[in-house]
Amino acid sequence: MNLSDSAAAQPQIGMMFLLFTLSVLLTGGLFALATGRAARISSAIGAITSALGGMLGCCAGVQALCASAPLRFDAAWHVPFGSFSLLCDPLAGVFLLAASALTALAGVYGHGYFASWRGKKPLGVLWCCFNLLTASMLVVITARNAVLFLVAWEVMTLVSFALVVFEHEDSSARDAGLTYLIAAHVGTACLLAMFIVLGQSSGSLDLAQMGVAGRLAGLVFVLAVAGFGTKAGFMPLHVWLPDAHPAASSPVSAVMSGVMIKTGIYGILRVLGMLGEPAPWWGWLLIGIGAVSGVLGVLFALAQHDLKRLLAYHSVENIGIIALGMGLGVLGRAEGMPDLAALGMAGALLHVINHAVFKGLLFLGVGAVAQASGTRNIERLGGLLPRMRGTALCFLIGAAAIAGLPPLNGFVSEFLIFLGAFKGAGSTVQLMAAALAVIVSLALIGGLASACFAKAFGIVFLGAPRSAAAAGARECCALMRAPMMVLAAVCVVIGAAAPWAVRALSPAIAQASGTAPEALVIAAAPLYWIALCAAALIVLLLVVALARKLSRAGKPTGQQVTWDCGYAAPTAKMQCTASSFAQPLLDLFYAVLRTRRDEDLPRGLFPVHARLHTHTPDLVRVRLLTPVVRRAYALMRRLRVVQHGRLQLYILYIVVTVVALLLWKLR
Amino acid sequence: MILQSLLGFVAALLLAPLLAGVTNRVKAVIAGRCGQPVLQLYLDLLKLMRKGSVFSSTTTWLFRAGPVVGLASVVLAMTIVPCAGSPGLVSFTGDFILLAYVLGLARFFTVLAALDTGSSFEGMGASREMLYGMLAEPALVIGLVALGRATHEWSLAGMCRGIGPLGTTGSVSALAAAALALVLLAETCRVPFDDPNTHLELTMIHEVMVLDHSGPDFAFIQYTAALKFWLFGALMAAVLLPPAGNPWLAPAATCAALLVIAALVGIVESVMARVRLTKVPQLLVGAAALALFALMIQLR
Amino acid sequence: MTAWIDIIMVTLMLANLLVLGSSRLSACTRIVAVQGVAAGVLPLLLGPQHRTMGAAVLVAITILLRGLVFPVLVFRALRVARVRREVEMYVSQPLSILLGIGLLACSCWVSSRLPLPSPAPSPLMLPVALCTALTGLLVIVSRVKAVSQVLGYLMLEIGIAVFGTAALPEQPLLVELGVLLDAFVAVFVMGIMIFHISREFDHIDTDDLDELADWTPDAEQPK
Amino acid sequence: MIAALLLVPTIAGISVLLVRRDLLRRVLLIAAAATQFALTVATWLKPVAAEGAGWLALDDLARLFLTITSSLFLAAAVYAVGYLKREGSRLPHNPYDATNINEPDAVFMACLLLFLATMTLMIVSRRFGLIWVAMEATTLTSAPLIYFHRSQRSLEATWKYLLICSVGIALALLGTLFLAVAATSASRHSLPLLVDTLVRPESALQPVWLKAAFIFLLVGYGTKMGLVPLHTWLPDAHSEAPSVVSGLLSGALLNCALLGIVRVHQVCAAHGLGRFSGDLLVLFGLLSMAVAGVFIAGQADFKRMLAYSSVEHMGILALGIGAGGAAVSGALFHALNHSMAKTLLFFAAGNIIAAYATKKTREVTGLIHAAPRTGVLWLVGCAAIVGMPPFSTFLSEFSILKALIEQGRVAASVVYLAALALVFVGMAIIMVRMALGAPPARLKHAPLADSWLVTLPPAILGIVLLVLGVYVPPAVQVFLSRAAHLLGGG
Repeated sequence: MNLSDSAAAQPQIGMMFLLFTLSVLLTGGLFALATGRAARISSAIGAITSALGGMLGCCAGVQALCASAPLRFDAAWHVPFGSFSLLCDPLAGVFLLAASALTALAGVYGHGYFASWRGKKPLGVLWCCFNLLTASMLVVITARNAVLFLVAWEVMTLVSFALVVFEHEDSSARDAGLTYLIAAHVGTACLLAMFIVLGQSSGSLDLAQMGVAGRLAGLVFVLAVAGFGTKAGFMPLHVWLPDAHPAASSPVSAVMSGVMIKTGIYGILRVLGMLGEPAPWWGWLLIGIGAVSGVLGVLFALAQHDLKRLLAYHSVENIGIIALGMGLGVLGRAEGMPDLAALGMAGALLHVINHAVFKGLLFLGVGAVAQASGTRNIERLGGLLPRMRGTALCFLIGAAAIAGLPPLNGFVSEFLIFLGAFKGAGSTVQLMAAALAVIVSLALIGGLASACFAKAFGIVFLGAPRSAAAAGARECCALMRAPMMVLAAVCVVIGAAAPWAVRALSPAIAQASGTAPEALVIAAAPLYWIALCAAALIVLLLVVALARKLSRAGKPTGQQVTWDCGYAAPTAKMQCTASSFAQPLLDLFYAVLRTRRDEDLPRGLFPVHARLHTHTPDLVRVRLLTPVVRRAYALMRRLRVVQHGRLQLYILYIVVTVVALLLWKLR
Repeated sequence: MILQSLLGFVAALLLAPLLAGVTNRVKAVIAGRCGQPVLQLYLDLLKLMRKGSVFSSTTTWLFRAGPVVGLASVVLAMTIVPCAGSPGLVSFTGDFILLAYVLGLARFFTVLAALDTGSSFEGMGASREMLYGMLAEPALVIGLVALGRATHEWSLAGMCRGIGPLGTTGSVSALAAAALALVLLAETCRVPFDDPNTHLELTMIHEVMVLDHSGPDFAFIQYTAALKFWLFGALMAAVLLPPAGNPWLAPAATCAALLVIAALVGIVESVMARVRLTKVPQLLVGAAALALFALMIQLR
Repeated sequence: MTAWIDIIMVTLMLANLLVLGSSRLSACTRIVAVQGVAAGVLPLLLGPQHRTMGAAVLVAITILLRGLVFPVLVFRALRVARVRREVEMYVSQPLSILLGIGLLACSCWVSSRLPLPSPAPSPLMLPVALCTALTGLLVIVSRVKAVSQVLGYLMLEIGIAVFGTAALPEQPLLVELGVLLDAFVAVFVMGIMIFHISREFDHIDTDDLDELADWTPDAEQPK
Repeated sequence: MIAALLLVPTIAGISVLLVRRDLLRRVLLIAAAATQFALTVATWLKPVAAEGAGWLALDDLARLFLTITSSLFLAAAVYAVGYLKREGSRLPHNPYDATNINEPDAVFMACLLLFLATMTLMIVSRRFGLIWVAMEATTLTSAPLIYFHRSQRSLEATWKYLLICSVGIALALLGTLFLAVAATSASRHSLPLLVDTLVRPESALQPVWLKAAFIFLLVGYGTKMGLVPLHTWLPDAHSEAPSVVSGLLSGALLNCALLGIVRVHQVCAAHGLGRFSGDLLVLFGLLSMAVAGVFIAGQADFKRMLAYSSVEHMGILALGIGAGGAAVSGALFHALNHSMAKTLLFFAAGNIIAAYATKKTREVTGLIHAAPRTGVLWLVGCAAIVGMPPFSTFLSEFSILKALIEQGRVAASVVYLAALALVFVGMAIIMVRMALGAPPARLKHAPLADSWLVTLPPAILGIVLLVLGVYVPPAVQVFLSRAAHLLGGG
């Protein structure tokens, strides 16, 4: 695609915005680093610059979405095969928007969150890494040169690794960081191969000119899924994710889970754009991955007791949903069904935005909770709602949204994917099978997710506090609440204004699905009904609430302890715990979860002590990764016999080598 | 047409509590009691609305919001269900997804309200409710997708228009209806899934979740349950009954079908006991299997 | 002349086998010295045009070094380090003799693959040269004591020197000088090292020199 | 000019032996290193004439390696001063067994300077005989350096180094003789063994002998360069030598050995045997990478780990040069990058040993707290040595991989990627675990371990790596491709 003429016609305001964003972020990071000694100042600089940069980035993203032709920028960059060329097409715009908006809010939140670290930890380094992370993400999203992309990609990995191991004094953070680093690097190896194959077959490392067809295309696609999927957290490549997110500090995990892992999705979409007409099995692959990641992700989330770990597994689940959408889109393209393609991609892209919003919101909320109560263990929390009203409300909205409940944004994107699936289900048998897989997994995911967040919100915020720490919790500062409020508001707005949101994304969707925007407009018409119903629901809520108010006017209201079969002195320990809440579901899926329980059951007539603790280790890590790694290490230890320490042996190697070479080469 | 739908909707709102009465009466008759009046639920509701209320001291605004959200969302769901041969007030491609998820919303808030009390029993009930919901939702969706595949229509109204008494669509609708019947029993907390009038908290599911509600809130909950019963009944009726041309025949048929369904539920409740908790998932998975079977028979 | 060269070649070959077979370090040292001297006189036998002054000097130096200096150095090392006189080996004597024969065959084959641009003064030279070198390597590999490794190294150098004189009769000077430098330096430095080793380990059996290794039978589980 | 390059370190080395005063010695060392560096820079400014009847000359390859060597030596000289100060100040002298007394500083410094001289000779000499002599000389001058800590372990290392390298050198001598034979025509008229004459295609060489010569020289110099399975001396020597020496061995000496092989490869390529020699190099390169990976993963001694990583990178260089084409310039660039990164790491390792008094990986934790500057250097070096952006190693490794895939060497590129990944896993785990965490309780912050003298040189190397990673001046690219052109690469 040749942009030069159209680009020349375009006023490149958006690109200016982008470049300005990058410079702001970098300078801000450096200044924060330089003023590291004065924690307050450097923290302020970091937060302000990241917020400012985020806003500018949003402008750039909007510009890219609206612009009639892609924005571009080219500058010489003196490294082998490298050029500093950026490209802002609508697809990039979507991710730009999500990334910048979330990082801006996380930055503001961080200023409040890290206040307690001043003087204890090198905040300058932290903020520098944070801004670098944002900048590298933006470059990854807009890079048009493979080398630039790879460099930004690895820088992103490095700084996010630094942020994950920032609290490296505890070993879990270290190991989490290492797992992340290694997984990311293995992924990058695939990307190296992929880009070089692409570059070889298209004769340039310019992403806008890359293209490949035939059997190579399949190889490239698989490499892309492996390489980008590791970052995105497809099962079974997700191993790093449930460890890394809890290890990082909350604003960072919000950014990582909200947008950084989405760069993997972006990469896959970008590469799909280069591969021309997809083969059906690509769609099948994506749907398979999506179903597995979605269902298993939410199941493992249900089994967790650490709030952040739970959210991390939900990221796997949501990535799965996105993959389902992409799979439908690819199938639609392969089978020549534009409406299916459009709906699938629309669902995927909208869910990218939505997940960024509510997952960011939830991680920020967890950060507030953890800071207020000093623990992330669900079993030790409870009764926080009256203590942290604002946080609780935001968290509730986020929970409802991620559970895909109307009238919030999570429902809209899932609904779009459902619509696409119906289009498929009405068609050939193969398509119907695919659609059925999508529908079933989406339905399951919906139910499980709402169960999981009923647990998360209910046990954490409701009932009576289960520990002194939770009882002493206080609401967090305004700087931390404001971003959550904003995100919660966005959840509602996107949910209520679904059709308009989709229309705003339509250029990107059209680009990703290779269809005309009209196809989408027709296919997504039901969204107007959804919006209507959302409005109706809100009205109904008000009406019913009013009715309740009227009916209770002037009636007596009593206070009592909770009814416990007449046992009049309930204690917090009697409450339903997270484990017992999830237990029936977990038992149902024991086959995959393999939940380990250590318990001592009450014995005797007057049991004094009883205890139940359940722990669900990651399936892939326990069953696959650890044994393989152990075997490999054992094997290598055996191979080391070569370096035996005997001089004579060493010289024998030389002799054998020379003789062998002579015999081999002089034949 | 709109007028008809509106009428159907209003009628549903008004008549829903009646069905519970019918069920109870049937149970009484079979048990050889004379039983409470058919309109008993109306009386209860009125009484509750007049009462004051008592709240547990651990509860918060969420506890009070639970019944409100529940009622509102089920009312919204009622607007989607086609009633008496006419499409629901709201009818569009994929509307049944909205139906399922709105019910999910109601369940979510009911469960949260239950957890808000901090009672161990209500927590237990909440977790079981979630389990059932999680299993019932796929069965419902797949059943309706089977109908959609059969009729190539993806709105409830369209499906109900499309199905015929005979041939593939007939068998599909029969299977789907069977799945729906199980879902109905689960969602409305009836035997064999739940026992609405047990008195042991450990064995209850829906009832135990609302132990602490009183006064108007409890009235809302009761009414919500009745509406749900009507909703699923109407859905089954719409799926089972072939579209009737005659504008008067359809409402009559629907009402009759609803009464029959209520009576059947009563019979079921009186002839069989509640199954063990561990068996419940099997029943619901069975429902989903029926729905899948309804899809399979169209693979040609 | 060729006859003389052949005789020398046979001597060298016999010396190889003797070294492989003998069981006393001092004997080995003497044999290697003899071998060195024998190889040293070769340049004079290449033909009348090579009997120049320079060649004579060179031969003199060679004989002096190989026949006198090196043995003295080695014996001194033996004395200082109070080495027991027996050769200790990983490979038994008969076997190593057989190996020596094998090496001869191998080198014959290789030299048959490597036709010299101009035929060597004697067809034996190339194989014997290679064989001597290989035997030197065999000695290094199969003997335990550091001293034997020095001896093996010397044999390796002798082999190379013979090859040089055989293949490049034009610049024997260069070859010999190179070889001598190498050998001298090696023996010198290794001698120093042997003193140090004997100081550190109070013997020079290199089988104690295997502390640095990456393999231990019971390596602990990493990670 | 070239004579000056050779004389400066020689004279300085000898005079260091004579000087009594300690301070003067240090001044001499640094001054000589600086002069050498200045002279090297001067060679860039104006072309250098060949000297000694064409026996000594500077072509682009030589200039590249000369630059690497002398700049590294300057860094090493500064570091060495700090290092010796530390060694002198610490009691007991030797961190990991206290029984020994180090070599006298004078001898050490003299050997350092002579080592530089021999390496320079090796680089500038155009005659194969002379190359061989220089290579021999490097062995002799470096042996005392390795034996700096007079411990049993270092003695063992030195003995192995000496014997293995001498055997290699002997084989190389044989190879040189073969080369001479190859250069002799039937009429007993033989060409001079000058690189410049032999690379002329019209100069008739006999292929069989040339092949044999290449094999012997490959094995001989490969021993010095550390190609598997000839690398066995390398981990021992590198781990037992004082860190400054290890840095020079890895950064400079191995490259010189590579240059020796490259010269023969040049000759082979000029006579249509490029494929033959290239494939051998590729084979050894891949083997080295894979085996090094096996030894790095879970390595218990971090200096040995660094040594094996040198083996791996020598493999990369051999692979790149053997593959030819675009890979060559990548390989040459990588030679530069690897030298800097590895020297950086060895210097940092020296500081770590000073701070923790151990070489065991498991006993080192919390470096970033115990010695902050060194800790940062260690992490930077880690990222650089495994080829992560934004460090220049990434660019060179990337361009080698690109060339491999574009030449359709699928298997080679797969092995290459796999080995790189394995090495990454091994090194990242070890080095990150060392750098992070809380330092052991008994450890006090050792100021000498983190003083400017011993952190500035590596820091500068790190900065250069970073700069080259984000901006490779066009001049450098042009120069690299020109140097690669000598090897028939683009």
